[in-house]
Amino acid sequence: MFEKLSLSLIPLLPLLSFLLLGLFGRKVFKNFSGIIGTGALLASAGLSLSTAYNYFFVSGKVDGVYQKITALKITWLEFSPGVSIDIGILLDPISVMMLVVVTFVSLMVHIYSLGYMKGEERFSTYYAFLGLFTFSMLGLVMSSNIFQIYIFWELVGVSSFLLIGYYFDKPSAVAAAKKAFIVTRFADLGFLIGILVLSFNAHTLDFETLIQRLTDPNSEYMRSAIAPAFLGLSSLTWGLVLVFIGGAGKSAMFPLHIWLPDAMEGPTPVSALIHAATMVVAGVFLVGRLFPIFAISCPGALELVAYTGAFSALFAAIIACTQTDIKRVLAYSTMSQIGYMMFALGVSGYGNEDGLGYMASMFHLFTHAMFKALLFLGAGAVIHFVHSNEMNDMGGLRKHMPITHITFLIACLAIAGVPPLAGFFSKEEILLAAFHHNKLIYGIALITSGITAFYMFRLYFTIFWGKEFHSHGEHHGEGGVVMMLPLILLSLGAAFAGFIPFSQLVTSDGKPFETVLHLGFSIAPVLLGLTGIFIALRFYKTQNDLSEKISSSLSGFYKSAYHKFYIDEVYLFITHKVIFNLLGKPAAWFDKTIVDGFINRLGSSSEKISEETKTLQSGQVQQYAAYFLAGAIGLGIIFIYVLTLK
Amino acid sequence: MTGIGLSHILVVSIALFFIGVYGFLTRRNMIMMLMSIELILNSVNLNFIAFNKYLWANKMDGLFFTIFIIAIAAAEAAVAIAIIINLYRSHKSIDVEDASDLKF
Amino acid sequence: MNLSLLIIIPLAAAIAVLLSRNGQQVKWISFLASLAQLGLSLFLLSAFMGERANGNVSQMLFEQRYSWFAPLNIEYYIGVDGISISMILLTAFVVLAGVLMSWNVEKMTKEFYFLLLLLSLGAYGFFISLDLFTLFFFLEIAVIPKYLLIGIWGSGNKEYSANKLALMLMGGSALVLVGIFAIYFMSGIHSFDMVKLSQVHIAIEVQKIFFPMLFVGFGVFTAIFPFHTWVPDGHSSAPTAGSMFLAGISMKLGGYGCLRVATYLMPEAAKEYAPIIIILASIAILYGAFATMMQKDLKYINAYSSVSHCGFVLLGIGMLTKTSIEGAVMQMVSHGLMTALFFAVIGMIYERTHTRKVEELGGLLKIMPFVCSVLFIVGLCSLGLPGFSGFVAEMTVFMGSWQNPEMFYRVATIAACMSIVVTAVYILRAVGKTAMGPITNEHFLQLKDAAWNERLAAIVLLLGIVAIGIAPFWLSDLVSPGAELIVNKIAGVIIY
Amino acid sequence: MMNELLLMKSELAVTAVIFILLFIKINDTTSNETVLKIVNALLVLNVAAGFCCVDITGELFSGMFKTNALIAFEKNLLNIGTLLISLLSYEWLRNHRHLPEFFVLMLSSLLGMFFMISSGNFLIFYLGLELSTIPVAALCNFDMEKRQSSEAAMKMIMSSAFSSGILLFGISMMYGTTGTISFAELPMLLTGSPLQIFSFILLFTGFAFKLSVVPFHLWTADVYEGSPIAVTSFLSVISKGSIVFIFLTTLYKAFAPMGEVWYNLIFLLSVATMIVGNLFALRQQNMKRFLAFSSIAQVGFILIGISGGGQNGISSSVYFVLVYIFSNLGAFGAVQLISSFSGKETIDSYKGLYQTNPLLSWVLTISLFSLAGIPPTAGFFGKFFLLASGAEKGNYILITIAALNMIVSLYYYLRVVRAIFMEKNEQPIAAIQGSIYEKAGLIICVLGIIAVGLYSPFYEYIYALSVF
Amino acid sequence: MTAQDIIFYLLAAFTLVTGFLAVTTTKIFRSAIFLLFSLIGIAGIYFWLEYEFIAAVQIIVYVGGIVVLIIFSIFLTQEAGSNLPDTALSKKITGGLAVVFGFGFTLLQVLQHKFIGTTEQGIEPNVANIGNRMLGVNEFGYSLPFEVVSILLLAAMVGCIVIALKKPAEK
Repeated sequence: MFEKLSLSLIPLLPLLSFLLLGLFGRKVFKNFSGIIGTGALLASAGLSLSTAYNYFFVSGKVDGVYQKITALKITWLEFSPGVSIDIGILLDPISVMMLVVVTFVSLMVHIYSLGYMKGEERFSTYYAFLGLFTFSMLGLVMSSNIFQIYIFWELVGVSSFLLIGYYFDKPSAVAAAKKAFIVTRFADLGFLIGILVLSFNAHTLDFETLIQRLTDPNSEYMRSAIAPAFLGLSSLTWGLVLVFIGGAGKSAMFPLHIWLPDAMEGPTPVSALIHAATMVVAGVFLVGRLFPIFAISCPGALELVAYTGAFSALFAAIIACTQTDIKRVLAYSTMSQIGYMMFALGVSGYGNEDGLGYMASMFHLFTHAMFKALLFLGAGAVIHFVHSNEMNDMGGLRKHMPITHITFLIACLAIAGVPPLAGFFSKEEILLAAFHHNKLIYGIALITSGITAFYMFRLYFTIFWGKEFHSHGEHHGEGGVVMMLPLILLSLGAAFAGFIPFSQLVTSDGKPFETVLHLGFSIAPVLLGLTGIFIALRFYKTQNDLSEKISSSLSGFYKSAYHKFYIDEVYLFITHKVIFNLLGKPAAWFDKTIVDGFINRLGSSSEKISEETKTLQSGQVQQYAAYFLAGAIGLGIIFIYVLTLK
Repeated sequence: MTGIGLSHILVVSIALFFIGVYGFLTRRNMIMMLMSIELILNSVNLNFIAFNKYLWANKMDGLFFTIFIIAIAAAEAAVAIAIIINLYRSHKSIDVEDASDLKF
Repeated sequence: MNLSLLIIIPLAAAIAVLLSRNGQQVKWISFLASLAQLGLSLFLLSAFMGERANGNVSQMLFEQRYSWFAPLNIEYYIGVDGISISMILLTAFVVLAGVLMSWNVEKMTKEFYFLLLLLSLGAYGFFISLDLFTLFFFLEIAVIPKYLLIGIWGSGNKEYSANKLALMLMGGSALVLVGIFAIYFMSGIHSFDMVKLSQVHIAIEVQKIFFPMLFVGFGVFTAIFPFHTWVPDGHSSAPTAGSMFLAGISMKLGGYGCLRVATYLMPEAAKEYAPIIIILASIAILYGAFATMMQKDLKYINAYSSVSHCGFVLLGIGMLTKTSIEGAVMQMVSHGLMTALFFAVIGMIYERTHTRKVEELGGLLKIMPFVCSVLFIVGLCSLGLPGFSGFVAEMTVFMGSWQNPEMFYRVATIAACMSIVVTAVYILRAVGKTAMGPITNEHFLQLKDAAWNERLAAIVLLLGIVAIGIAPFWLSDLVSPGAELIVNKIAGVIIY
Repeated sequence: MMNELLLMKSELAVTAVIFILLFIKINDTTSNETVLKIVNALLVLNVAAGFCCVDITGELFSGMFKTNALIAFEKNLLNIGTLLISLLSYEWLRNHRHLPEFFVLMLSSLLGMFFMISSGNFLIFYLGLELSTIPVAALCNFDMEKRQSSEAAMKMIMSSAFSSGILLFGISMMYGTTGTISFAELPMLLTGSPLQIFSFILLFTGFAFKLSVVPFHLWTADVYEGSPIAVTSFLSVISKGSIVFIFLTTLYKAFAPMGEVWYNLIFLLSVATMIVGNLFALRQQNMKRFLAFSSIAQVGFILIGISGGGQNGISSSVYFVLVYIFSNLGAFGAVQLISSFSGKETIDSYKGLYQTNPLLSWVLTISLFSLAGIPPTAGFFGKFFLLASGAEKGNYILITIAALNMIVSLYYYLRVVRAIFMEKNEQPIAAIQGSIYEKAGLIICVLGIIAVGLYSPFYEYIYALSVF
Repeated sequence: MTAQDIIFYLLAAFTLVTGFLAVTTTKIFRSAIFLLFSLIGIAGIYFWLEYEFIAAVQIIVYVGGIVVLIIFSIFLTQEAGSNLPDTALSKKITGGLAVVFGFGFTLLQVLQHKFIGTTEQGIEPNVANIGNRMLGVNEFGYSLPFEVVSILLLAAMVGCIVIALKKPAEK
């Protein structure tokens, strides 16, 4: 039914491309490394698509329920009986969907990069890293074991590190890469401990067993898990919260988001792939993966997910309005959209219509991948053209790059939630779920959607309209077919993905259900979106000083938003002042002076004693004789009087 | 017959012993130190003889010990004096406190 | 399979080195010998697995036993189980790489290789010994070559470091000596035979006094806090191969001893003292990591990080669960390979740039891609990236540690887990600054990438690292019966 | 009759050598080289003679003199040591004006030790002790033109005279309280009264003095430094070895009833000896003085072995003496060679020695490692067995102190190694070409250091002998 | 108190006083003479104890040999030795204290001890008995020590000659 070989090939092909290009790329395959990488991915994408088709439409559904199919399972490392890391492939709706998303976007990026990265010195290295990333990401989504997901989680992190730091001679890129890695690593600490907690309680690391054991209220595992463990919370809650922290780190949720904007130092296609469409949604995927446990056994943890997501969505949206670096705007937008997905999960219930939020979240994940990748690739084309990331350096580009312009516009409309583009459908579902579940979150979401429309169109107008672009020097147009083809394909996705009947395919419990679109309900968000677009149009379509006026009238708020609410500074303070100065330096000092000093003191003091006592050896025979006599008599006294006393 | 017993002689010998020790510890002249050694040895001899006489007259161990001690004392004194004379040649002194190049 | 070959080959090679006429001969002899040794170790592995597959379940395999000092029941008694084999493999890998990395030693080549071989001999002997006397004998044999290697071929404040190292390690072995005597006389059987000793019960009072001695004594070798200070100085002053051996092999002697001798023979005391061990190990892990953050010299960075990493070994042992002990052993193997490779890379960089100061380095990736790629890999391994050995080992330790449900163990585990973040910070700082960023010195541009011997050395070690990282199950299968035996002993199940 | 002669074969052999040398001296025309050839040949014969008919056990002169396989073995050890000293001091001896006398005195001293080891009563013991001491005092003065040499000799004779005075006082009291001077009768007559304890302690100081046990050690370093190296090595190896042997016999047999007293005494003194010896060795610059203090520390270890008692105590101590002979003579031999060719004796002047004299450096290093107890040298085994013997009594405090002291001692041994191998020197000691004798001596030492440890039958042989 | 007692006390006092003077007089020659007297006093005690042979040996060896040797050596080293600066007071005091303390301690031990002698018939310490035993090889024979001592004396002689011999003039 599901060929182990073909399934395994999906991740292994990119890995193969990584190994080939990484080991021999610079010498042997110098000229066709891009082709190799893209070819591998093409095959992989083909396989994923056929798998998806097979799963969704041929054999995945049994009795109307999409099954979880463990297609492959190899015991990789056994800790104790039952608790082992297995490397396996788990097929269920979300993993199959993710397979498609990852391979598709990755393929687009591979193709796009053929043009974008042409002439780079480390071209094959770049493709190698892309291959590595794709492999890791595929491994992540197919994981059948919570530890497997952690493994690929880390690998994804490191590929992200490598790709952000691709321009390694740029100090800012290096710094950004490190930051991304360390911040996510910090979050992964939570994930790791979460795994330890969950696995200890459930005595398994296998997802299926884990979920089954921790959702069955009568199981003994459950009893131990829900007993209060620490600070009044049960160990289950702790485990889930810690796992969520891991997810929040990868998905750039507040307050672990600080790495994401900086990560834009990487090549733009990388941003599209990793920091927009795939890796950053891993957190959402993770929560989705464990969703039954969250929803059934521990609603409290789910609340946390909801509020974190909602806050992050709004927070990022506000910052996005003030940024001037085109990629940073997109980065904050990404964060905001992931916030949407998160809280959508947070407001969801389990099973049937209750699981609307879950479905919506996954839906949004899917559509967001399309339009956000499109946005990034478009931005990449612009940057490629302008040689700058700054919005101020752009303007009026619509004439110079028409295809980019159109596709970018489609993406903007999609993200703004204008019907009938993809974003509209997924966002409506989310808002609906939020509305049913939590009005506060619904409100935040509504406001955010307005702001989203505003900053996206701010971006759009500034780039493609506004002041006229004066080309100085040479420009090489929009890039060749290889760069335009992905844009076009993705824009098709952004335009029409909304029509996919997601609730038929991806649901919380695998059972399809019907969703209805309430037109009345859609009015408010659409109107808000249009308002945002209109304001942006008013401000930025032509050059004027309205925006400055507004921003100066809100100067305090604007400034803090512009400075990303000083979160970075807080982190800097904590890391440098607190950790370095209060932990690192004292530790180093303690080591040098106390521990080492003690050992050295031991040596020097014995030499000192030796020096002090040297007068015992005075060279005077008579003194020697005196000691001799004293020794003899003294020993006599000791042995006659002292030692016989007892 | 007589009121003088072993202990009297032992007192004498111990006193002599410590007189010798005192001389050895305080006199700076090496020859004087040597003389003090002779006193020490004599006190030991006296011990042996006294023990032999008063306690263990059935064997003559103490007596022979004394004889051999006397012989060895002579040999020791001879070698010591030779060394002292040699030292005197190089140091131009027989003050024991002067002979302390070797120390610490 | 004749285990004595493991000692005979280095010995013969060492003698051949002494008799050889020029440096070239010396190098090739050493290289071939260590290659042969690696082959032998792999053969041993397969033979061992074969025996096990055939259902041979005796505790130790390939035993050999000759009476040595009969009046004291001292025997030359050797044999292996999975744990020792993994250590032997580690040694074989590191020695081969070390020999290759020393190809450019021109000063007193003969002596250098002689000492290297002697050191490896000590390590092999230690790992196969089943007699405490033999074990102690080889333990001490392995100390003085290190002293000379550092003192003669080292750099920086080498005499001081060499002295400190030799004295602290000897201090450790002095404690071990006392402990061994106690076991010998107090066990009531007047035997140094570890297998026999493991089957008798040593009075708990005796254990309580002498377990700390043994554990700390071996612990000094494996940088137990606060006796770790020889590590940074010793490693940083040592020549490349010296550091590799020191961190890769020598520190493992301690861990192995803690496990095989201290914990195995005195299980009750091990249980009794476990909290202290855990506290010390956690301190070492975190404190080592934080101290590393402040270091500016690449070798110091790796040395302090070794303190931190070896803390995992002790933590694993202290936790006393099968998984954690298994993890400790895996961590030993992993850390040995990894840190040896790290030092090898640092050596390569130092040999070219003549500096190890992180600030003075930069952008080397462009100039020497091979070296820097390896640096990256080893850095990533050090911070526990999956696919490399470090991850597997650390995770096993964590999983094992978490099995103790009390809060104390939990806190210690979490503290240990925290080090993975700190590790990431300092590794990325060091690696990032060295390999990435702008080139800091014009003169770097003329430098060449790794030579064949360096490449080979790096590949040899990488093979080991990746072999564990990709397929940890073989190591885990190898180690776990041994770990289980120890845990059973602790749990009071005595297997005769 | 033949049998009785065989019992004293070692003594007779040495006496014969002494008389041959006296005849040579009277002849006084032979050159030093020839004399040395003859002497060495005689000493080799002497050693060889020692090894035939080793299994003879018996008494002579109604128990005053006795021998058994162990004692014969001990004598052989001393013979070997003497031969080695003669070989190693070749360069120095070659230029000495009083060569035959040197050997006459040294062999007389050796003879004294033989009598001492074989002694069955206090009288012979005392005579042997004096015979072994007085000639050595004269020998100390054999660097005729050196001031320090006569000073050393003076210190030697004065201290030993004083010590023997106290020893004699102890013996006299012991005699007074027990009525015997025979070792064999003593155990039955000991009552453990305070006076006996006191006289035992006085007696003990006599041993302690010769063995350089703290606080009776103070003469050691001065005498070692001032004396010719050949004499120093004789004092530190042969003389100490002989005292160890007789110490074992007297303590384990004659004073067996006072076991607790001497055990505690040795415990106290060995701790003090190790610590003081090590502390003082720490800062010595002169190699001879350095070795003197280190040998004091070694004595502390030997005491631990002795404290063990029983077969282990004897065998480990005797074995250690065997090891010690090779190790210390190896070190002294190297120092001797360097000193007689370059006149340098300080550790600082050894810097860079390896560059010019690699083989000699290795010899010295191996010897020092053996002294420090580093495997695979014999010193490791020696110390291990000593400590094992001590540990048998269960006194782990003592063992721990000893083990920690090993670190301190390692520190200063490494100082020399460091100077030789690691430190740079503008003018290192020039390459030294020793004669065949010295080479032979050093080779024997190194072989001994390596083989005696690794090849266990040596120890097993000694262990088998170590029974009463 | 019998006459014998009085003689003993006189002898003892004589020995001790002259002995004490011998180690305290500043004039070295005088000190040698006091030593001589003290040794004679001891010989007197031997006489008193009826050990005539030992008394004779004492006089011959000590008075005739050792003291003469000492006096000769005093002559040989006279220019330096006759007038040494006096010993530091501190040294005298510490030495004196040590000695007094040691004396007291030893005396205490000795006097506290109950000496128990043999009840067997004693042997007359006459020359015939001594001579027989000195050269006897059977039980109670002392020929071995005799031989040892002779070697010792030989060695001492050799040593003395080598050391004390004046160096030949340098060529």
